[in-house]
Amino acid sequence: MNESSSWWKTGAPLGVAFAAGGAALVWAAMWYAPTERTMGDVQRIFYMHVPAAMNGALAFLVAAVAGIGYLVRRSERWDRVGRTAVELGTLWATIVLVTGPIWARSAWGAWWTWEPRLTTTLIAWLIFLGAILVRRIAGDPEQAARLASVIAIIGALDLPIVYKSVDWWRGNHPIVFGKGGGGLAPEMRTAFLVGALAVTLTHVVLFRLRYRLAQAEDRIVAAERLADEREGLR
Amino acid sequence: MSTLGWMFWGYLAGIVLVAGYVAWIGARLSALERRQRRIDSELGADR
Amino acid sequence: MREPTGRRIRRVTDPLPALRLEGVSRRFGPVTALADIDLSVATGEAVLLLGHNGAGKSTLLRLAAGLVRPTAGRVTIGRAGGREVPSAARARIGYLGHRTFLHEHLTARENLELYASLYGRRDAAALAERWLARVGLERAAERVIRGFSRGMMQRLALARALIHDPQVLLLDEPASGLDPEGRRRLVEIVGEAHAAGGTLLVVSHDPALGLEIARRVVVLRRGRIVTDDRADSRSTADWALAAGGVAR
Amino acid sequence: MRAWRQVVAILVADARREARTGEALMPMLVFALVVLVVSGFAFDLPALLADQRRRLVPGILWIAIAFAMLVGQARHLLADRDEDRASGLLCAPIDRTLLFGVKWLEGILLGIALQVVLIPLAVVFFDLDLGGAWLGLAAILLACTAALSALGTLLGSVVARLGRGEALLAILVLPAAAPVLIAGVKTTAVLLAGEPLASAAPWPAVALGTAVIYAAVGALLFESVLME
Repeated sequence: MNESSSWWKTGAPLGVAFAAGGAALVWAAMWYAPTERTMGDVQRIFYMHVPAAMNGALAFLVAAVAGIGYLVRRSERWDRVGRTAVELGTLWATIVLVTGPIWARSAWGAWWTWEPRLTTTLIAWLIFLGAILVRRIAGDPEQAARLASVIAIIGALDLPIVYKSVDWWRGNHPIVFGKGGGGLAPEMRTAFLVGALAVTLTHVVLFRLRYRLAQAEDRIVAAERLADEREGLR
Repeated sequence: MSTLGWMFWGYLAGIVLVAGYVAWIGARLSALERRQRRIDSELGADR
Repeated sequence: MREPTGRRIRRVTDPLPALRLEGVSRRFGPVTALADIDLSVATGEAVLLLGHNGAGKSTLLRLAAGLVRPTAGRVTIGRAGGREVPSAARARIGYLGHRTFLHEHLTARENLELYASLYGRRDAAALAERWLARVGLERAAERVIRGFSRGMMQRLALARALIHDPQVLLLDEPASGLDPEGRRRLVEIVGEAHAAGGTLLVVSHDPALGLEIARRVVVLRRGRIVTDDRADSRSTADWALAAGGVAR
Repeated sequence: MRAWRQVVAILVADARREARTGEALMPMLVFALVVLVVSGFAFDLPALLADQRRRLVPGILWIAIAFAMLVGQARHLLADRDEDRASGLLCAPIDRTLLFGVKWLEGILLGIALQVVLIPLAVVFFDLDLGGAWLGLAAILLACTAALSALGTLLGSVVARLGRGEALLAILVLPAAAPVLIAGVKTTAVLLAGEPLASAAPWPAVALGTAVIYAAVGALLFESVLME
């Protein structure tokens, strides 16, 4: 058994992927893309912010699907996918919630607006933090998986409702891109695609890494149980 | 702060968060692997 | 019994199994509680389930009672079965677990009436009256059970589990906490239910209790059936040893 | 009909327990009352004009209701952990969807009991003039309570399974309850301004819609929470 090398076996391609993706993202965002006229350089946050938001939404969708998958199939694999996706979704949402206000503060002079996308992201973050919390509190792994699945499903289901409610409540304030935002210059679009690719690649790599951790967690529980049995403790 | 300065903080925050998460996974993974090896060796000695 | 005539007789007399587990496994996350259990209990049969702590006895009973879903396999009660115990089949089961399932702020009578109604019985009041007498709690009937002793609680729990006249009795350590008189009534009540055609699956640390009734003994170890034999094939002491012996 | 007899039996047993202990309703009432009183001086209500007061009161009212519901449902659902009575219900031949329905209904009943006391108190404390708005107010209270109770029943069962209380329930319920609370506050504000329920659109529909969706999803997922 050569367990000590396994971390590096994953680590090497991981490092290469991160370096390549990061370099491409930074190059595209910092040099390739032109400076936006009204907001200035801060608009370059866009090339990380929006891909992170898209990947966060993707992770939450995966978490909900994994939750349904687990409740139907009761397989540990679905549970590991759910565990991984909930954490990654929370990570991406955190990045969105940190970079967003920085951008907003510079561009519009306010850290936060109660705009549907922002509010929904914050609520998604809170709900999935709840799922992580439930998992930590639950005693046995089966209960943890089952209850966290329920929270993830409720969360994913709730988000469109939250979005629509906040939209009716506050209205769709700052339209930067998309309809009414004037669209993107061709170079900006290319830079955005590079950013999306780099962030998605990071997502895939992180997913595999976290999934490996989930496997290791499950193995340990089984191994400790077996050790207890050998000792006659069970 | 210049718009460039704000952008810098934004990217730094994003990169630190991802790097921190990777470091956390790495730490957990190697701790678990150490524990696994200890259990394996204990079981081996028991046999 | 392989002879054609014998087979024909079997087909006629051998009743439908009251409880059947086919390839049943149950894992709690990465931990396996039951592994590939095949167990068939004939109608009217009485089976004692032995095994040391964590062998999977209680999980097996909870699974048969419809409280735990199997990870794989089928559970069949009478004719109805599947991955899960169907609602109608649960009506045929009387389950007594580690906990009493009783409401401590209700009286003994209210508790029994509640459970009789939950099982759809129209005659809840009369049933409660009869069972209070059978377990010897008539005089405590109108008391809120919060102040009951452990033995009284267990008697009431027994009445609760059997009040709907179940065909399949799943009893998990039914004598725990019972005083000698309570234990006597337990054996009497369970014996009567058995004599009336009831099927029994009893978990007990104390083989002596189970062997008063059971004709067949199943021993579980680490979630697997390791022994399935006639009760009179071994002495009580040997069964205790078989159940508690630690595998090395 | 068996299902009917089962529902009545559970309702009677839980009502008896609640009548003998007051373990859910008492903390709910006291908690809501405390929120009202504290809000009175936290927002310095007496110093405000009637018009400004009317803008604050809906929020205060819904904070009081939402948190009191959390307290009450956490207590109520946690009680079924004693002696593992939740398993007693699961053993019985009751449809699990029906079981969710009963607990949902009990949550709504607790909410109504709370509001019957709380609303008159708020009228007195905050010098409100309900006028002809009380019917509309009752309707929006019922719809939002139904939605909150559905979330509280499902997630409260999660919390009860974990042996935790109100704090975790608040963390789980309130984010998902955001649309319900917005709908409740918006509609109440419109009603207190003396306008008809219809002019609060789309909020009454949002409240009703969320109630239906959460109840449906709760009924669907309830078994997964309860069954090991």
